[in-house]
Amino acid sequence: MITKSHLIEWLRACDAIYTENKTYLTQLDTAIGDADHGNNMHRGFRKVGEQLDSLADKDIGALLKAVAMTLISTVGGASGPLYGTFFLQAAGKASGLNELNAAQMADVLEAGIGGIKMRGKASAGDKTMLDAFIPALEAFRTTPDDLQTALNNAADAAEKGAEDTIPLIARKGRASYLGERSRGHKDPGATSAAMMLRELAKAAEGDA
Amino acid sequence: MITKSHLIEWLRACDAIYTENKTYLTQLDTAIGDADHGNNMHRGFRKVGEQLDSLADKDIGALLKAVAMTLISTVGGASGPLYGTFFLQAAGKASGLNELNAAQMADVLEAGIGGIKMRGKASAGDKTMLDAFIPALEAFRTTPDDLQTALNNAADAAEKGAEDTIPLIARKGRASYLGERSRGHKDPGATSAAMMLRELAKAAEGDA
Amino acid sequence: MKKLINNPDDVLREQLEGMQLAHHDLIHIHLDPAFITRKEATPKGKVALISGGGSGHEPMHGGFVGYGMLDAACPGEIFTSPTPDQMYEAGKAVEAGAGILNLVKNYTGDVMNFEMAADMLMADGIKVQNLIIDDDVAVKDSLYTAGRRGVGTTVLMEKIVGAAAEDGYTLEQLSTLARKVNRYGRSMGMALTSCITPANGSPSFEIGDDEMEIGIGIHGEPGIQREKMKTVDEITEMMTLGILEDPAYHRQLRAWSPEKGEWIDVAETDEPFGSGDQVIAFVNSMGGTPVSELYGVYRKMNEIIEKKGLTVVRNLIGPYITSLEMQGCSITLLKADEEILKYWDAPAHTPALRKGM
Amino acid sequence: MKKLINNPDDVLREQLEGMQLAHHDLIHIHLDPAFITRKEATPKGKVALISGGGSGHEPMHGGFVGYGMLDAACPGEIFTSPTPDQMYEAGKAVEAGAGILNLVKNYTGDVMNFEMAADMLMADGIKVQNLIIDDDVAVKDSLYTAGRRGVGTTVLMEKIVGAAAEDGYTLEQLSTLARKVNRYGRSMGMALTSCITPANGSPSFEIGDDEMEIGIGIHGEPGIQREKMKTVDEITEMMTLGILEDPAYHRQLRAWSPEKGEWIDVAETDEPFGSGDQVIAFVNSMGGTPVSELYGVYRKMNEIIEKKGLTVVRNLIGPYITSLEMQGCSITLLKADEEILKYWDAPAHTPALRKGM
Ligand SMILES: Nc1ncnc2c1ncn2[C@@H]1O[C@H](COP(=O)(O)OP(=O)(O)O)[C@@H](O)[C@H]1O
Ligand SMILES: Nc1ncnc2c1ncn2[C@@H]1O[C@H](COP(=O)(O)OP(=O)(O)O)[C@@H](O)[C@H]1O
Ligand SMILES: [Mg+2]
Ligand SMILES: [Mg+2]
Ligand SMILES: [Mg+2]
Ligand SMILES: [Mg+2]
Repeated sequence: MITKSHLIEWLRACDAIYTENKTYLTQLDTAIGDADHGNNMHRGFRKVGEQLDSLADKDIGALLKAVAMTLISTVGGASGPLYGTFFLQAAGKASGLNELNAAQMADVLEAGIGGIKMRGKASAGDKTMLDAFIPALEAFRTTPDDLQTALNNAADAAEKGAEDTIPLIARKGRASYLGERSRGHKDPGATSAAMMLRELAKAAEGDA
Repeated sequence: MITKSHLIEWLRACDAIYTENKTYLTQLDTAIGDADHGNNMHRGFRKVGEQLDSLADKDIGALLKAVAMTLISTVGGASGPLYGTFFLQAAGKASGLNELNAAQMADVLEAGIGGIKMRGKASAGDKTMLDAFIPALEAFRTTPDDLQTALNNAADAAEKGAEDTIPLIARKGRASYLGERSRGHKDPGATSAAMMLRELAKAAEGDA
Repeated sequence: MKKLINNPDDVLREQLEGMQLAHHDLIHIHLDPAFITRKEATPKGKVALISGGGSGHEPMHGGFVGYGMLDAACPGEIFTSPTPDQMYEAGKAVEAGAGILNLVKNYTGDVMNFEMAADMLMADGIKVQNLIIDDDVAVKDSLYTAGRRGVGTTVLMEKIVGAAAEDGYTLEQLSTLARKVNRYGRSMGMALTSCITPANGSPSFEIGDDEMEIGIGIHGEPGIQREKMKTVDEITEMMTLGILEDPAYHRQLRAWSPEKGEWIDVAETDEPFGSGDQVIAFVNSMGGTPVSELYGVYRKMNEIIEKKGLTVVRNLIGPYITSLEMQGCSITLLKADEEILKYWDAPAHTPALRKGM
Repeated sequence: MKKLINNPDDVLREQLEGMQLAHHDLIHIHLDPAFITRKEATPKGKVALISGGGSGHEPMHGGFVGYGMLDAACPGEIFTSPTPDQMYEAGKAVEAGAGILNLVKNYTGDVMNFEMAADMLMADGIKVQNLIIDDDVAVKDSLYTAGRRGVGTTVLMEKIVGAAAEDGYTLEQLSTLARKVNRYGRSMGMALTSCITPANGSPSFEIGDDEMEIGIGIHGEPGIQREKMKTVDEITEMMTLGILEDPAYHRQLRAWSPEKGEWIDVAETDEPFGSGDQVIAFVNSMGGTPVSELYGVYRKMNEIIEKKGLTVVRNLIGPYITSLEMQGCSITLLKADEEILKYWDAPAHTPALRKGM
């Protein structure tokens, strides 16, 4: 089971990982975007990190909704509404819950990813964060054994998905303006998504 | 005797020497001015050069006056009115003449230099073109023997005078804004003045 | 990075504070969330016109808040779309019973954030329409990209639509005019240098001493194509012909359907420019190019336009939609009919654009 | 060198041609010799106001020709004073029976060329007065230098004196006002980068990535002092205090004495600024610094001024007196009395400055 404190640890780890990778993600966005993705993610999750202590009493739905609202109002750019909607839709599947089993976790992920698709109208292969999220969800759902393994497989799939964006030509977001010139670069949003899922798998391993 | 054709050759040589030294003089002006002295001299004497053929029939006074008007209307900056006034005042001493003996030459030079002093209100040691002209006139006047030697001595004195501007602090013109920072650089106007006098000495050596 | 700034984290707030101090006779700046409104309240019954986007394009948009142009502007972080709460608060502050028209440049982030803000405002019972501006001919197809970017036409749009709002246009009339301006306007830009965001401290792209980027946007991103440096006549020809010879452009743009109560895609098609057209010409500096060079561009642009049988009837020249200190320029041509000229010529009084008052 | 230009020799002419095409509703540009006049003739009996100087400072001066400001401007080569024939022809073109006031920035070349032009015009029986502007506090003494340079006050002067000329001031009244504006105005500038003239193709000085020049003029020349880069607050404090704490400044300025019929030196003394003073504040970009950074400067400047007990009552912010594409800024403060404010607020319509019409 994934508990609320697992998720709080996860969000704290996201804050740390985006602080650490701020420059890296921005560099990726320099190559095919406008050089702000790391700054955006850092700004958003820094704010989330600051609020976590005050969210300890809430259920998972309320926690994820609060994260959504914070991301929406601090990240900006394309990733702000996208990650914001991810958390908002995920929250809807977790309202009232204080822990999540594998099936619930899958529903939460699926709802969140559905939110990204709805908001951004992108599909697999467009060289976006969906290229990390979609294979991750697929891997999670098709892992028969336990939750932890499923999360690990999801994180692996997301990282591979992010790597696999390198040869793609972007068809959504800013990178799409570069056409052929977008080839040969890793998508920043897919990279930040893979980091998020890896941190989730790691957080789930801890005590709860 | 210096004839009108000597002077026409001289002005042609000035055109050539400022074309050749355009970059050098501008570099001197980059260090302590606004990086245009070579361009200004080149622009002015290029125009003079173009007009020389049409001036062949005039007397020396009219020739120098035409040069003055051309310099005044093409050089601009500080050096335009200064060299323009030099030629204008010099012309006044040569009106109606078709050749100049040593005494006349001295008067012409003195009148021209007086024009520069009147127009620019500078004195010896202010790190200006006068620091080439003043010692040149002095050398010319104190050379007892022939005109050619006097011109050579004047050119030597002008070159030395220009060199001697290096340690000076500028007190007139743009370089004066630099105060102590103007030390250690050769004055562009003194350098162009020394070139002008050297070309005069060389032109006088030729057939007439 | 050499800039006139303090701590990079404080740049936006401090610059907004300076702007407030400088223009307190015209505008009022709210922080947290950040938005800029006119000093005077929106007159009852006037449609509120709002725009916004990432910062770093000054004077756009904040410099265009004031009589005859915007009612509010929402500045995001530098080169990052603003967040919906900014547009929500700005909307609530300036709406005056006749609804809100949001002018949104076509970037994924801007479109989505303004859409979320519109949803929030509509939930409060306020009428809202989002008009997407997509005028950058450097982006060729719309099927395999996020569509054309919104660039220079935005400035002309804010002037023209702003004056029409002042003149009592309803939200529907104003949207119709704004859609026309968007269909009639086309732009193309180029860069000689990159630019540096305070947060990053290094150039957004590297470029050689003999190279330029053609078809840039306004976010310091590289362009569609890199070329060897050329003369201003050659560069201007490339841009002007790029605009004039661009064929009809079809695309779907997001808009709110009040009938269906949902966001729909609306088909739009530009007609290309043609001989006999009158145009407003806008020659823009990307920030670091001085106005003297823009006159060199204007000279050649005018020659080409006239050779093609069009006439420039109005113009705007200067740094109005910039990318920080980037050197380079853009050209925008807007086909001008009577309605557009009437509102172009109407008075305006904003920090960055003033005419007739 | 990367610039939007063709052949360096043609830059000036081509840019003037572009300016003519762009602003033919306001100005008329003459070439050979080069000068810019208003489209409409000077009204009979109005003093003609003329300025000029090297090019490369655009929009100054040509951009300030028009109603409420200059009657004519004479652009020299880039960073080189114009020649007397330009001012002579311009003067003859715009003089309308009430004489000419030439606004001359204090550079040896400008002063001498304008003096020669005045002599030529006076020989034709036209009344002329030359007003020398010398407001740059970075130049400390006047005995051992060519005196303070004319910088930012020039822009404010052209606006204020231009409006007074429109209002019917005689040549004598106008000269008196202009002398006051010069005594009341002080400026200081700084550079982050050098600039490149098309003729030279390389920077006018080399400067490190962590250095700046303090006390620059407007001709791409190095400043009075080189320092390590600092924050905008520190830089602004240095400049603002440099202006506010500058003691009384005594100097002799050239002027034509109609009584004596010759050029004489007239003693002028500034009084320093003091608590209670009202000022017009002008924060200027050297060309390559975007307006956003100027707001950062404005913020700190305003704070310091208020702390000293002065009040900023009007302001001007943007690139108005530039050095090509140089990055950096200057601050000008002008003590404002009733007469100065009246004419600052008066309408103007020129290519680069417009208000009230
Ligand atoms: N339509 C879309 N759907 C899903 N993800 C998208 C879309 N557009 C952009 N993205 C993601 O957003 C990332 C860029 O985010 P960010 O740099 O923060 O925003 P912006 O592009 O506005 O600067 C891209 O790398 C991509 O993964
Ligand atoms: N008052 C003056 N009297 C004599 N010569 C001067 C004076 N001021 C400047 N100069 C000379 O002019 C030269 C600079 O000329 P130039 O660069 O063409 O003009 P500007 O200084 O206007 O750019 C200086 O090197 C100096 O020799
Ligand atoms: Mg980005
Ligand atoms: Mg010089
Ligand atoms: Mg962005
Ligand atoms: Mg000069």
